Amino acid sequence: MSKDVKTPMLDDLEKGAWPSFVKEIKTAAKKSNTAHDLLGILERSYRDKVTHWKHGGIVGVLGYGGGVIGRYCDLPEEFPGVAHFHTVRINPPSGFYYTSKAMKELCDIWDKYGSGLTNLHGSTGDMVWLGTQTDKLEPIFAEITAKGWDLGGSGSCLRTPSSCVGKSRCEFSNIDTMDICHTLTHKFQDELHRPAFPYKFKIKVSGCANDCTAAVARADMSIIGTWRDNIRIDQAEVKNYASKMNIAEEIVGMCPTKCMSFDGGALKINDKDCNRCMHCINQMPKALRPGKEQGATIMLGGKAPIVTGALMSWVIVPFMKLEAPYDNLEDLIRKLWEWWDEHGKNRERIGELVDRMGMRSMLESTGLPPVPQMVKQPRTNPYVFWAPGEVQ
Amino acid sequence: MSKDVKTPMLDDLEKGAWPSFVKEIKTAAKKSNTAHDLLGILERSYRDKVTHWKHGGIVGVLGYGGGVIGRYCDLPEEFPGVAHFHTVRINPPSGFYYTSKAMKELCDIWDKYGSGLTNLHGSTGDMVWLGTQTDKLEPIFAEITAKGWDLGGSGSCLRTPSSCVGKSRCEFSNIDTMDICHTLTHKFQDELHRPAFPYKFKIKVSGCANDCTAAVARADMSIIGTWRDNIRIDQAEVKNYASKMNIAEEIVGMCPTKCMSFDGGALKINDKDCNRCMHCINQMPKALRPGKEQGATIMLGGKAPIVTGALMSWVIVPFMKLEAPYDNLEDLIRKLWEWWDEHGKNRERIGELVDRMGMRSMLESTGLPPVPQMVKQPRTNPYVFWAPGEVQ
Amino acid sequence: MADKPKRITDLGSPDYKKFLPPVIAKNYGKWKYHEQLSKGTMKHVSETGDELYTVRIATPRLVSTDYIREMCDISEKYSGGYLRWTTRHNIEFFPAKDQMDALVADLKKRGHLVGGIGYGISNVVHTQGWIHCHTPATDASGVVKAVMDELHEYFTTKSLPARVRIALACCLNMCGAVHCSDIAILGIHRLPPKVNEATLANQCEIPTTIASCPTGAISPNPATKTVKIKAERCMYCGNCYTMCPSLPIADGAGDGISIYVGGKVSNARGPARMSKLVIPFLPNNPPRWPEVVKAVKHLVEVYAKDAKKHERMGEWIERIGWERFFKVTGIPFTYQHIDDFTFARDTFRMTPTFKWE
Amino acid sequence: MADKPKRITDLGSPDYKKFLPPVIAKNYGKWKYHEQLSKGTMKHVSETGDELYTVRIATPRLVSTDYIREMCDISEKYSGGYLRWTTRHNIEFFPAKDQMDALVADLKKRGHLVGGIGYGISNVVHTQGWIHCHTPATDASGVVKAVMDELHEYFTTKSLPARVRIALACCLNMCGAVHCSDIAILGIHRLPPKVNEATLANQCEIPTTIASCPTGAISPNPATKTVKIKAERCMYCGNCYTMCPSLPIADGAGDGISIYVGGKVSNARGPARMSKLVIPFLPNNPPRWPEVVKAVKHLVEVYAKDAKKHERMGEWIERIGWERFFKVTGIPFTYQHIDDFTFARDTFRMTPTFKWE
Amino acid sequence: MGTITVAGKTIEVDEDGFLANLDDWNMDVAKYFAEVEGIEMTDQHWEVVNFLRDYYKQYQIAPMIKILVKEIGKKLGPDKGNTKYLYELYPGGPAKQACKIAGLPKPTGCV
Amino acid sequence: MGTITVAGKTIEVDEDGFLANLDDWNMDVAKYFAEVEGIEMTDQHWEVVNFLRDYYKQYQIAPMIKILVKEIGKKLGPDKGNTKYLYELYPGGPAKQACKIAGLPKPTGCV
Ligand code: SRM
Ligand code: SRM
Ligand code: SRM
Ligand code: SRM
Ligand code: SF4
Ligand code: SF4
Ligand code: SF4
Ligand code: SF4
Ligand code: SF4
Ligand code: SF4
Ligand code: SF4
Ligand code: SF4
Repeated sequence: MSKDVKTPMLDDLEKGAWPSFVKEIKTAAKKSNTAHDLLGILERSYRDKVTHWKHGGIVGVLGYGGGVIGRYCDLPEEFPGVAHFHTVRINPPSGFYYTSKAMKELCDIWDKYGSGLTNLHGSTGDMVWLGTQTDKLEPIFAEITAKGWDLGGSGSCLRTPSSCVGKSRCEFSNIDTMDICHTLTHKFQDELHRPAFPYKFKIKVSGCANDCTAAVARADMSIIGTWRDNIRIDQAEVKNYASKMNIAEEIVGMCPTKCMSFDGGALKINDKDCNRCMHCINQMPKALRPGKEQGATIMLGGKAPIVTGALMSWVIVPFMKLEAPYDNLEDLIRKLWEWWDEHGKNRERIGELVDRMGMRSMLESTGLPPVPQMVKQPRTNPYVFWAPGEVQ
Repeated sequence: MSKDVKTPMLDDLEKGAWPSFVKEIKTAAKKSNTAHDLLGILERSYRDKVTHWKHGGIVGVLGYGGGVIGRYCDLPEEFPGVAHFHTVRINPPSGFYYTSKAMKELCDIWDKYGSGLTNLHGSTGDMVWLGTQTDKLEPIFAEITAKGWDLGGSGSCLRTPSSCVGKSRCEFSNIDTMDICHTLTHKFQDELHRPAFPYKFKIKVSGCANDCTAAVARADMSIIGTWRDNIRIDQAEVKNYASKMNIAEEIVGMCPTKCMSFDGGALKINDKDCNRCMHCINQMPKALRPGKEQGATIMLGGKAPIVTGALMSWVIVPFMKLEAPYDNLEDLIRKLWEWWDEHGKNRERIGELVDRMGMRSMLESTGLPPVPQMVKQPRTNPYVFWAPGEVQ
Repeated sequence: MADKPKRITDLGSPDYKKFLPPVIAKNYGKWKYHEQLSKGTMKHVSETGDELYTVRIATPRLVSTDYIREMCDISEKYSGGYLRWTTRHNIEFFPAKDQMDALVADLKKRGHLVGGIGYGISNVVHTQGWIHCHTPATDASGVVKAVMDELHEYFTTKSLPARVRIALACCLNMCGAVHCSDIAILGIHRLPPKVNEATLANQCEIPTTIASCPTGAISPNPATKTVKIKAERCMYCGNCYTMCPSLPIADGAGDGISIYVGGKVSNARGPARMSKLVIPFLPNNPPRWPEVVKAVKHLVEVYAKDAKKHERMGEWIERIGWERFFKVTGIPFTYQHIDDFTFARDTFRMTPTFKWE
Repeated sequence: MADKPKRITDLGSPDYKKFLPPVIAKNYGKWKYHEQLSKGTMKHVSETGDELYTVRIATPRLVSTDYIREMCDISEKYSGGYLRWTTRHNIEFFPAKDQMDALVADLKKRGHLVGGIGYGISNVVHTQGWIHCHTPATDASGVVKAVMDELHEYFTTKSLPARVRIALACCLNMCGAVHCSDIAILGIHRLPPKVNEATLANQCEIPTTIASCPTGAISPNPATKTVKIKAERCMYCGNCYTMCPSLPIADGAGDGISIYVGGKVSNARGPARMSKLVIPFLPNNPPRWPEVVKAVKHLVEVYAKDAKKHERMGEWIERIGWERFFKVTGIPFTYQHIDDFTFARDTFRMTPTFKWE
Repeated sequence: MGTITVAGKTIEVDEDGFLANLDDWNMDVAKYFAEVEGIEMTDQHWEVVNFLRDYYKQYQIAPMIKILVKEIGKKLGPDKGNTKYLYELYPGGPAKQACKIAGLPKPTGCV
Repeated sequence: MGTITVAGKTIEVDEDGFLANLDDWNMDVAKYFAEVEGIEMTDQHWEVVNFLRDYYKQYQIAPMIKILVKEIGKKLGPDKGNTKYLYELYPGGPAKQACKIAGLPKPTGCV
């Protein structure tokens, strides 16, 4: 792209209070021809109202089946800098904590081989390096692994697991989300890098029902912390809150199970009826805390709409104790994969498979018992199957 | 069946406080051989735990395609009295009011030609005469028509419409359910007697959301009375109720829209938020009455599970004024039938057709506008169709 | 036969107005309020000041003409010769105020059950069963009789937190309102139909038979010009038998009863809703179906103890949660409870919130 | 290439423990409570008595290495060289208490937006759009920038009744959490793919392509060894294009944006739920998508005015009812709003109860 | 189950008089059934029977009434394309009488 | 898009080096691709390629990896029926390298 091509539309997006991605591309364009031509081709898309990226692209590093998204533009003559515009997915540390030192090292590598543009983070949670060429992939891989980093997932494999901030900073967390995420990532390196599943599989870990990593919507396996005993109450702090908020209306009145009462004195919770929704704890964190018998609800099946419609994960294990090294969880996941592998069609997410085959097949093959917590309600239709042995 | 065949199991069902159908069969058996053999074959079923009625049977009266259910037993030698055991469906008067005179006349006819056993009423609402022979059908028909009665529906036709007691005795009724039922029955005599639909079609009319005729579950077209203006309140009577019940808890606290308040003095209803559920009126009929701007919500699609699963009717017209001769309603029903006739597959209920083709086709062809009251919530999936003209 | 020219047809229903008691004809559309006087009697008051008294009794639905004549006689004696049936097979008489007590007494003396009004158990909506139908998996009248012999007091004297509507259907066609009842008793088959190779080609339309199967278990068998049924895809609905007499499905040992609860059709407090499976199978045990009677009674009693006033069975369960329902009733939760038909996904619990005990 | 023996593979993610600020490492799992100090700052207190301060700023997600270096520099100055990204693309610093104000001031001086905590609008989860993807129906970053330029005050200063999570996906693949957001901006195609007869047989697997269509609109075209698309069955999801490059679907005029609202993933007060369609189509109007910006702003404002405290957008709508939602927002209700995909029946209103005005 | 004798041949029929073996059908049988049902077969009657047989041969099912009605309308004029006319031809109803005469399986399904 | 020249013939390939016209495939092309990818083709390598081609011919699709793995296990022994072994044969991955050498369409779908 010749240096003086105009980008009037993009320029307009430099204005305004919200941080501007155009400014970022321009910054990178100062050093990188790739970033520079990205500006040009993007402006073209703004004009044409269509993408100028061609379909697919299959590139990668040796020994891995994923981690790089190949991309080519449809105007390589005009914008040679983005003729190749591959994306590299780097597996971030659990919880997205970084040191400036590590970050800067990564920036140096990226400036050396790529556009200098990145997404922090991609929707799955990867660090997404936007824009490099096929011949740079092996060198990038060599340099990042030398610094202790690895690629994330792409393709029909385990995708990069992710978690909320969990016990590192959040008092609500019932499980060590970051450690679970980290441990699983390491247990499943082969499944992450060498696609062999019917389709992608995502794992996300949230420490409580607030689900700050949106696991229920975006992960085939959603691990959500919860507790079994009683909410811990500090009545003195309840009093303090009472002076700041209308506990009867905002807390008691909005408790979905109507299991609380407050007469101005002590706050009472009928924990037997509480469903651990988190609302009261969220609003009065100084006064209320999750119980001490902590663990997780394991849910399965979350995904976007392709093909049979979006799903949110549903309960398959109401409560599981989760303590390092989480072998119980690993075991369950492996069993699930085995079943999915056995029955799944090409591009069939595990949730869709359960939906197609029925929960029973999955439960029998994983050894999980059927429990009412798996369903909103028992079936209404009378179309009930009986296994051969069940009818004499 | 020889007179001395034993029916020990049925005999046991003569005992007990609840009225006994066995006693009834025995009563009839004194006069009718058909009833007598029914006892025998039924006892046999009790022993074998299977029915002894053969599949189907297609009999009827001239000029009609329905109204009689043919039935033959599989043990005609043993039980010749029930070799034929056809059922005759008689269209009852709206609201199931009878005079003893009319009833006795019918009994006489039935004793003459049939088993003397009847169901009052069948689940659709017909008077069901159980057990006669093919050659008795025309005589029965001649005699009942002479007395002003007619057959009800069976087969792929309009089934005998039915209604709740409505304005004849119920102060809650927002429409003249009995008259609507009667008028529609008469408007659609041809559709009732000569099956020409893809499948059966049922109409039920309830005067309010209490739905005492279970229309929403059992009728393809469910007509449910409602009102648009405000609930009429008699505050003096509210006071009287206040001394008998806990209005705050039982009424205000159970109002689904939380639109009521009661401070011990006047009962206040925010009618804008009320959804006409009937609960408060049900509990305090002396104090509360439906408003005066009355009409009906028209709902479509209710049915049992065959084939694609049970449906309850859903809203297609939130509010329709219904005044004799109900031409607006007739017009809508005819349009719906036309659409169903055009697109329906064999044995596809209209609700299943709407479900298969989408609401739009039905709405466009009947001229009904789409309104939010038709749905619990707008779609969540992004699989949205656009008609050719809608996209330029 | 075709030479009977004077046939009358298409009369439709007789005019209901001919059958209305005078007080009703006069006050039609003018009723102002009502009061329940007892479990079997009520009073409606008109804007004109007129009063209408109603006395209700249970019937077995399957009645003889002699029974009807008895009712007619009673109506003539106490109710001006007028009577009506309710939508749930009960009979109502309309005595003048001063005849109320005599009528009630007479009815009771004759052995009839006065009741069914208000919060309790009214008559059971049910179907044909072995009395008349070709597809039942159980009897209808017999099961109802056995159940109500046990529960009749909820009709006549005992109250419940709200209405409990019991319905029975003897097969998956679900004639009646079984799919939206507080307690639904449903006859079920549990073995696939047998293919009668000898008769099928003559008795059945193969395309229609195939189309009748909700789960696509039926395929053509070109060899024999009949059909094949994939047993593991069949959920025994019997719809293929409805279409094709050569696919009998009834089986003495396989057939039995399942129980669904928590449905309703009224929209009071919350919308109408369907019943949900709670007991997947109980055996056919005529003449008194003791397992079914016990189960229904148990459900009513647990509900009666735990529900709040005005709370229908389904509303009660939704409040306490299904996990607790299974706990307090002691009913085991099985694979069968989990939906696996087309719309199953909507029944999966997509939230980690539930009650523990 | 194959002769590089010393490749390191399967390292996985680096150990998170290496990146934790010391106060976090020390108090890991011991946090007791937190307090929100301002829209962009909060304090967590440990059982040990230690305190952790957090300052949050917005990022455009798509950032240059220079931007990251700036953030690193800031972290070195105020946060011990530690920083973190949130699950919604914000950056967090962990200053000592006495450095809080200086850090906030410095950030603001540099033009960064401090905020995003608590009840307001946090960063927008979004996707690639025309920056990198092959299937978008709209851009991602540009729309987000235009919308947030208008709404940024809800990030920095203005409060809302509860969290409002906005997300954008540029096509029906819905990368991100669009299907469960308070406000979801979704790029849509509205014309069927065109079949590139010349290349299809070489580029595409026909069975896979056919299987990819959720509505069964694709069938083989044996004549040309390609496929046919039944236009009236196509709802433009683009999944066939994902599988088959010879079925391009993007169309400058047909493509645009639809808006869904009322989803959430947290289970506080009520279960997670999906977003529902409210505006079926708005045109692509780069660079500022004024129609989209206006619509989103309007939705936020109506909600802000009418909702109760703690009520998420979806909870508010459920309370007032969808009929009133369409009324108060003035958005027309169209055929498109009514579901007609496989599970549509579950969305039909099976009760005659609703609000009139 | 019973039997009838047509042109000297004994043929099995069910309780409603429908053929137990569809192959037994021939014109004689058709005429026999018509007589039993009290129908005097005109060309119009045969149009219906022929259509039913053709349709059944092609699709292995009896047509839905609406299709029969439409077809008869096409063949005999629009004033005859309605159920009423069908019942004039076959007072016992097209399902019962016309299908029997045409030698189709006995109609099943919801009654 | 670009071109390659194999055995004197100019052949069109896409950016990733996959054939633009599948008919252009022959053993020479396969060997050429193998060389470009840095693969020394052994019998085991050919087993994979042949299986891919056969499968594609039969089903018009590339097999899912699990099927490929199973097949290879059957052919080459159970210790080789795993992804790891496939990556030993084809370090660039079966999708990228083996499909290219086998002359199948470029894999699509979720990346
Ligand atoms: C980069 C990223 C969007 C972003 O800007 O953040 C992304 C980008 C693509 N996604 Fe995605 N997805 C990304 C996270 C998601 C998420 C969110 C998540 O993982 O939490 C989802 C929803 C959850 C889910 O998996 O269902 C998601 C659901 C999809 C789908 C629909 C899958 C489905 O079953 O419904 C597709 C389509 C497909 O698989 O063919 C898809 C396909 C794609 C493809 C590969 C396009 C395609 O048709 O093959 C996109 C490549 C774009 C490009 O050229 O860079 N992407 N995709 C995200 C990954 C970055 C990362 O690794 O961190
Ligand atoms: C930092 C972060 C976790 C992380 O691992 O990065 C986080 C952190 C906290 N969340 Fe969150 N949430 C974070 C994403 C989420 C998400 C996911 C998302 O938005 O994609 C959700 C689900 C949103 C949804 O339902 O759609 C989420 C739903 C909540 C809720 C429930 C809100 C509700 O009422 O529905 C709470 C409780 C509350 O509001 O008090 C909460 C509370 C909190 C608390 C107060 C927990 C604590 O004690 O530390 C944290 C700071 C509050 C804040 O940011 O306002 N967090 N939180 C994420 C910050 C994202 C951002 O930059 O804005
Ligand atoms: C007699 C009656 C039951 C009773 O004892 O009350 C009855 C009896 C039969 N019903 Fe029914 N249905 C009866 C009311 C109902 C109702 C209730 C209603 O109409 O309010 C329903 C549920 C509502 C509905 O229509 O969906 C009902 C849903 C069915 C179905 C399932 C239809 C569906 O779409 O799911 C079938 C099966 C079929 O149509 O093939 C069916 C089929 C049958 C058949 C004809 C059996 C069959 O497979 O062909 C039964 C004949 C029994 C017999 O030999 O007497 N019956 N049937 C009811 C009619 C009496 C009357 O006219 O008053
Ligand atoms: C007579 C009858 C109408 C008829 O046309 O025959 C009738 C009559 C009345 N119903 Fe009903 N209902 C009648 C069947 C129904 C049905 C249908 C059914 O059971 O199959 C329902 C729906 C049941 C369901 O939801 O499953 C029904 C749900 C109601 C309700 C709502 C109950 C609730 O809270 O859910 C009320 C209001 C109430 O309880 O005060 C009601 C109220 C009434 C009132 C009080 C109305 C009035 O002011 O007259 C009538 C006497 C009450 C009573 O029987 O307790 N009626 N009522 C029916 C008597 C059936 C019987 O013999 O038991
Ligand atoms: S999901 Fe729960 S534990 Fe995790 S960060 Fe959010 S509030 Fe804390
Ligand atoms: S966590 Fe939720 S359900 Fe439990 S007491 Fe608090 S608000 Fe109520
Ligand atoms: S449906 Fe309403 S109007 Fe009809 S009887 Fe019941 S309560 Fe009265
Ligand atoms: S009718 Fe229902 S919604 Fe309306 S005020 Fe009464 S209880 Fe509330
Ligand atoms: S429920 Fe089934 S068995 Fe019972 S009457 Fe209806 S169709 Fe017959
Ligand atoms: S019984 Fe039902 S499920 Fe089984 S084969 Fe017949 S139609 Fe299909
Ligand atoms: S949402 Fe669609 S267009 Fe946007 S990045 Fe994801 S796959 Fe690409
Ligand atoms: S765009 Fe979607 S709906 Fe249309 S043909 Fe392709 S896969 Fe089918």
